[in-house]
Amino acid sequence: MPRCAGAPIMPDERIEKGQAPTGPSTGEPAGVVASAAIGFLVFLLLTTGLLTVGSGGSSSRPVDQPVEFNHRLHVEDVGLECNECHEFAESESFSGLPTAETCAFCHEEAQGNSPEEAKLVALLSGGQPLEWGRLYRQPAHVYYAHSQHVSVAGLECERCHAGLAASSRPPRRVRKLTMDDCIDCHEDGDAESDCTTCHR
Amino acid sequence: MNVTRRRFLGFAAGTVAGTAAGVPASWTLSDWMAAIDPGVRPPTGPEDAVLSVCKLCPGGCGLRVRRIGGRPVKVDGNLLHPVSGGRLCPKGQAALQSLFHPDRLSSPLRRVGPVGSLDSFEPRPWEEALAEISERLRLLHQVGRPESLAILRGNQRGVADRVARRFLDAFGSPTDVVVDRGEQAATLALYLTQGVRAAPAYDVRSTDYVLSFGSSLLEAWSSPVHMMRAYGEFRQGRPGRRGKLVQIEPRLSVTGSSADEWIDVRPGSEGILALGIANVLVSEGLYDRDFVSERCVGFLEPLAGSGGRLSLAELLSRRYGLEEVADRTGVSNNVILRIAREFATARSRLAVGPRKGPLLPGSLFDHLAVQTLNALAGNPDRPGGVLVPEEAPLAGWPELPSDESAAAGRARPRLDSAEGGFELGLSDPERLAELVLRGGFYPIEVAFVMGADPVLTSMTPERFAQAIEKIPLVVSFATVPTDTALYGDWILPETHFLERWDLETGPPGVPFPLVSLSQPVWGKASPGTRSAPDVLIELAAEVGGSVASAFPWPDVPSMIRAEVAGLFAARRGALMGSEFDEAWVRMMEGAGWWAPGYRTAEELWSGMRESGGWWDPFYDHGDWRRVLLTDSGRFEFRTDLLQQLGDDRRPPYALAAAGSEGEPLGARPLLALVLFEPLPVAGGVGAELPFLQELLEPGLEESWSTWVEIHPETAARIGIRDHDRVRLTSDQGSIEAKARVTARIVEGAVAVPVGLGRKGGGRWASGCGANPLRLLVAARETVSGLPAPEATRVRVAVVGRDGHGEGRA
Amino acid sequence: MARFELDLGEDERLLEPIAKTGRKFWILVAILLAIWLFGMVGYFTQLRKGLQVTGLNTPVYWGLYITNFVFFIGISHAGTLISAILRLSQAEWRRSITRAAEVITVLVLFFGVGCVLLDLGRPDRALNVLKHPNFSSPLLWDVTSITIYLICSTIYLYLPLIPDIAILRDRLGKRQRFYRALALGWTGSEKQQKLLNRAIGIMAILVIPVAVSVHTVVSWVFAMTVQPMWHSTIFGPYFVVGAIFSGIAAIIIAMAVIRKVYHLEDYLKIIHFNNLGILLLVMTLLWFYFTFAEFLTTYYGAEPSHMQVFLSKTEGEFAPYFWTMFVTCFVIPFAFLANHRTRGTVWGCVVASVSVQIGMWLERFLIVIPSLSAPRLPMEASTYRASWVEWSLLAGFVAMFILLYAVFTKLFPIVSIWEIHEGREHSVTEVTERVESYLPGVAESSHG
Amino acid sequence: MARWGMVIDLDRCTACQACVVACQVENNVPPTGADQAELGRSISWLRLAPHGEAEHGTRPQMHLMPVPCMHCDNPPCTKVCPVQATQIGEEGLVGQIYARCIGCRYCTTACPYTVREFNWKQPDFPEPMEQGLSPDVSIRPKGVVEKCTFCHHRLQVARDRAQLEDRPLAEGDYVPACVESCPAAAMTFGDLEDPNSEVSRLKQSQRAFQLLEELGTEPKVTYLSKGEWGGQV
Repeated sequence: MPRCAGAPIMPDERIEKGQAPTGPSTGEPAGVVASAAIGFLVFLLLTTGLLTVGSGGSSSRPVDQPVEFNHRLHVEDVGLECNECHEFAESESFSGLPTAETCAFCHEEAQGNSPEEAKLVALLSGGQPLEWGRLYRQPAHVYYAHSQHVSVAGLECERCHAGLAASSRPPRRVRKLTMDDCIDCHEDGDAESDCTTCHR
Repeated sequence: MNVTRRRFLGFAAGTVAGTAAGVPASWTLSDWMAAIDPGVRPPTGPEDAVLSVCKLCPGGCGLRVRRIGGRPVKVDGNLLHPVSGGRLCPKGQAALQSLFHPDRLSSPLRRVGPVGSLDSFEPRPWEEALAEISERLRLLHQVGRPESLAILRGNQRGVADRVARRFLDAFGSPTDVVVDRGEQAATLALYLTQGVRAAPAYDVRSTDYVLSFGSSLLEAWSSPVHMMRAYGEFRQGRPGRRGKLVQIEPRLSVTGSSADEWIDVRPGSEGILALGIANVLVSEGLYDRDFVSERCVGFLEPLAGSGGRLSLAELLSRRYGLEEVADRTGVSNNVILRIAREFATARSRLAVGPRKGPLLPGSLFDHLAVQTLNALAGNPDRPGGVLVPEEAPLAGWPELPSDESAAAGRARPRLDSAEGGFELGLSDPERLAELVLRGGFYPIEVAFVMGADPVLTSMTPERFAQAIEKIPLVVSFATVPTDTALYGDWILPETHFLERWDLETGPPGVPFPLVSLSQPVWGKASPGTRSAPDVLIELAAEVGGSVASAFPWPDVPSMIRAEVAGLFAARRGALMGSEFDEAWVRMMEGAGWWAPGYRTAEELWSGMRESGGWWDPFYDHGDWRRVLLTDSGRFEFRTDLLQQLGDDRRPPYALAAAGSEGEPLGARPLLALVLFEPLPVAGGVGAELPFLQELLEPGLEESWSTWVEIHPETAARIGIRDHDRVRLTSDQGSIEAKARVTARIVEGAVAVPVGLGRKGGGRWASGCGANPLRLLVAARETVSGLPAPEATRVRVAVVGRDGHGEGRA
Repeated sequence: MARFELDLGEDERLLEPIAKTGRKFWILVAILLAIWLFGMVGYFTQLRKGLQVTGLNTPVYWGLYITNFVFFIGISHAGTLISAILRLSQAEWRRSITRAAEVITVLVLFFGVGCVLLDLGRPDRALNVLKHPNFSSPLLWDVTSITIYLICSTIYLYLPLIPDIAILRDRLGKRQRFYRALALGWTGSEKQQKLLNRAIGIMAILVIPVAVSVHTVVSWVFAMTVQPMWHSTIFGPYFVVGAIFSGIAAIIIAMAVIRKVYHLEDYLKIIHFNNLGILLLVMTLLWFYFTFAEFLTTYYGAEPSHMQVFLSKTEGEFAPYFWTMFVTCFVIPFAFLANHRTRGTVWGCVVASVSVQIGMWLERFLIVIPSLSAPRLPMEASTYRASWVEWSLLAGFVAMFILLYAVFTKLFPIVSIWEIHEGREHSVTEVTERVESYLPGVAESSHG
Repeated sequence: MARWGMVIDLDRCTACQACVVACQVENNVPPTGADQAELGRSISWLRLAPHGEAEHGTRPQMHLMPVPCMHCDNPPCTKVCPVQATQIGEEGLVGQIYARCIGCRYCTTACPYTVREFNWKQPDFPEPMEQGLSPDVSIRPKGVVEKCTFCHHRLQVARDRAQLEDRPLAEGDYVPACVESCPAAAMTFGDLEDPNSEVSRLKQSQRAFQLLEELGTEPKVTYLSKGEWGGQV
């Protein structure tokens, strides 16, 4: 909290400058600063619980996926387009995660011999839905339409999901998007940055 | 130097330590502040819409339910539906709150303790419930007393009602009690004057001047949205033509607040004023001479065969002279004359009868008076007048299998209309309760209650509760426990109307026939629930024999398909469509063509799923052979009834006249009781939803409680201040409520809203407010036998001071 | 190590409270801490459940917290402003009271700021004020001016403390490190002395406009809206006058308590009370003038929305508060202070001051709540009744304020030793010279 | 650039309050109970304000008018927000950024229409009510201010749809929930900049007035007063 510590600096400096060099060591003003700062902090803490900075720590726990999906294999080797599995990216606000039916289109029976695929085939044959863990977390108060960015603005998926297509296994951590992530791009791209364009 | 450096380091270390301790502490603190992020994150998904029909009131609005990822998130009016036209009332808007009500039942409940409390009920499996009920039914059927089964139901005009009716017919009981008096008085008045068995449809949309005699035209009307849409057009929808609404009532209602003028009359004197105005019309020669001479009887000579001794003209001039009417109603001569002349000279004018809500149909006298006024204005079956609705041509049910015992049971008199009454077969739930308690011609042993809550809404709530308790087996269907259910034996969890298929005919007050299709909007119906018709069909199968074979369909959807096929066979009407479609169909049918837009029953079915239903927008005005079915073939002025009812009437307006008649107003005067139904809780439905509780009375900003409106002068006399807690006491009972001192109610009366004061209804309704129906004395109007709530008088006393302060709970 | 040589003489007793601490003090500390803890329980309840635990509602969005905020900020004018004015006007009688006054300012400001933080729905986001400042918001002006005021007041308290801290460093024999750090190597050399006096002089000038600005800005929080009986041009000076009013009353109370507890009758004499009493009397009349002007213009304007608030204060639901305020802010202090026999006693001044504190708190309350209770568009407002949480926090804040004040007197001399000393040594000659310089004839004769 | 505005015809309005509930459902407003309502803590972005009930003795007149946020062109609320959590956008919508709001309630006190609401407590959607929540509108946490947004999430979607279909936004593409629900069609919504829009046309009416226009807030909600019988529309 720099502004709190800042307060006592001025008198110290002023007096110090006017002081004989024989005065106490330079450590003392710092000590004063520190003590005042601590005093102020402790005070604020006690008075208002101001230390409750930021909302929630939500330390990103590793995300478990039902299947360790290999993006590179599907995109580079098989040559699938993103929207073949994320089928709503062009038309809806959400891109859509592939459902069991989508996967079953190719993987009703095993195509190769990867253990992950075997897991998938087992899941599919069990008739269970695929419950993917979310990797990108957009705050609930943000309106974001994939359709707008993909179809109208014509952005490539890599622009935001950099490196995902080339990864052989899903990232383990949630990527939390901040407002800066949006604003930077919006300003570069001359897109609207009215609050109500995105906040809802 | 060493010392100071150490000190510096010490401080630095302290700061670091402080931070190190502080940061985790702050996380803990913020966790402890309890999830700042509400943690609710509604999932997104593809969007679509499903069409259904609202059943929170009998209004029959077509719904369009917006879904995201298969979850319903918003209910709006179906744009193509002729009743709602894309619009909706607050109740309909709150439909999702009832679908997702936290107190929805999910398992049958059997009562094991004293009545009147949900705590006395225990969850039991469906099998046990059905086994016990079907066992009782089989027994009744075997011993040949099928009439001992009664069904009490609401009036939603849907599958549930038709199945209930069919079940009774097949089983052999005549006692099909519709717990909905909303249209009874108006229906009776239309029947007695025009001979048609229907509730009148007021064509407000096409008129210029509406004289509303205490009606809730813009609130809990027969079909509120349909009427409000018409009203919008009436007011500002026709360039150069703005309609005027004059509201005549003792309490300035929400309808009155929208009106151009409020004429305050003494409680119960609306009909007298109507006849007073009629008298002005006649004496000044302002009535529709053509219509009266060509289409009416009883105007200049007494109606033949009715036993009446006076003609209408005589009756009016003798009994309803200006001075006398002014004296009895409290409305000045000038106002009566002015209103009468405005009414008479308007290009098109309409008088609306005092239907105050689903529970308060008004009296026959008042409705007859208004009908009389309308006839003098030449309104029957004229554009902008009083129209006569037509039944939808719904068919497709096979003949009942023959069963002698059932036929014998059916032939017995209905228990609720066993004493007197007209042949219209109007239900009389209060009489049913009375006969159950007193012991009528035959006992009721099993009763089903579906879509109705008579313990809350009947005019004798306490008697009804006792009657329900007395019947050996009462089975209630409910989504959230109703008051009636709490006095019964089994509560069966019902699917919500948004979760099931239904096919319902048009609501009262809408002149054209229509059939709306309801589709389930929610893939996963609430677990453990079943729809009432499904359960009845299942029970029929259990009872077996002719009862079982009366239901040849495997399930409700296939039953509906058969009915739609019958509709196709009627060879008329069209799918619901845009205004352009409507105009097209009208034009074609007017020219004698049928242009339905479908060629097969299958096309009709899929078209109905997409548009919301079928209707026939063509209305043939002046089809006298359809709308004048009296013996004379004309509109009959029933002076005999007006005279008799007028003589028998002992309404409390006499007392309200500030001491001029009856006993003088003392410190604890007897006051007239004026009941009204706020739209959000009208018909006893709505208090269970918090959004509707919020809206009870926007003018006084009352919500979540029952209040009593009292005039400042009257309040001062008794010593009541605004926001005091008061007790209302009648000969029948007493309730407590908050006093609101306002000049919106005339002197010498108190106005109390109906719809609160429930035992059931879940967390938000239970225990909230009071039910003023408990105050009503068991008075009935002569001739019609309708309950006469206006006969009740109350005394008011302060029981707590300062609703704002200490007294606030 | 350099020492600050000063012959204390009888002023030695001013160190007594610091040297010795009795059981009574610890009992007081315990009681005050208990009250503070009660307040903290209230606050944590509020953090957990949200502001529903207060009596606030729609449309009475602001209540006790904002009332207390304005009240505390008002009291803060006790010290710095008054002491600065007295210093600049070279009022010699100031010497024994400036410290006691300045401490009030610094401490109470924290609680003023604290009240705003209490009022926030999201205290965790308080720093958004720095991250996304909106400079058109009077609340931001408030943050700015209060921060500056706090800094200036702290410096202004600290500067004259330095020589006294040096005395403690050299004589007390305990808390050596603490005092050494704070004394900044003060030796009392002429150069240091001169520098210090110049710094104090600068700060005294600086602090006055800042103090005036603080309360003006606080008033603008209300006056910048268009709400009835807030949107008023005289709110700035009206609030400043009110602030000085309650500030002086606060000093008188503090002085009386110190005098009684530490037996400093020789230092805080009747003349001090009398002088401050006269000041308070002037402020009483000024307060009456402003209040009268404010209500009279409203009454004559007779704008319906304003009259609604006006009437709720004068004859409606807030009338009991309003007339109590009038009596406690005007009638009682005027009666006690206009009469020299009561003004010339400690108790007389204290009664007037306590009365003013009550009245000024009510005044703040009556500014905040009635305007909100009567919105322009009619709305059935439920009456605002402060909850236990809000009261507990007021109690906690007052307790903590007293505690910190008491602790201050246990760490530092509450009467400025060196200033008394200085006064004794230089003032008499200086004042004689000064007075002579005003008077015709005297200068020539003395110089002649 | 559009400037969104609303016209409310009091001649059509029946005070049924469908708009109130439509708004609450559309915008995920949490339900309150009797106790919180009694304390004045229920949230409603749109309410019916009574006005004109005469003092006793005279014949009372009661009028009820729906009062949403006026989305003033000169909003008193945005000026006083210390953290820029409420701002007026380019198209004239006064937005509230819940994620930034510190809950000081200065805007609520500054608004002369009293249409801003504060979350006195954590929103509570008892199971299974959250099933019916819309993902289009965020759930506001306790301690922040919220208000009518003219359902601007509908604008977000409508604009995206129009752009996706490569056409300009047409009249009726973007309509708030209250306007959509109104049974008597008393509410109209559209672009005030477009001279051909319905709202622009209605605003020209002789009956048009604005609420507290003397305060200079320049509201974008216009009312049409009650008409006279026998005449002029």
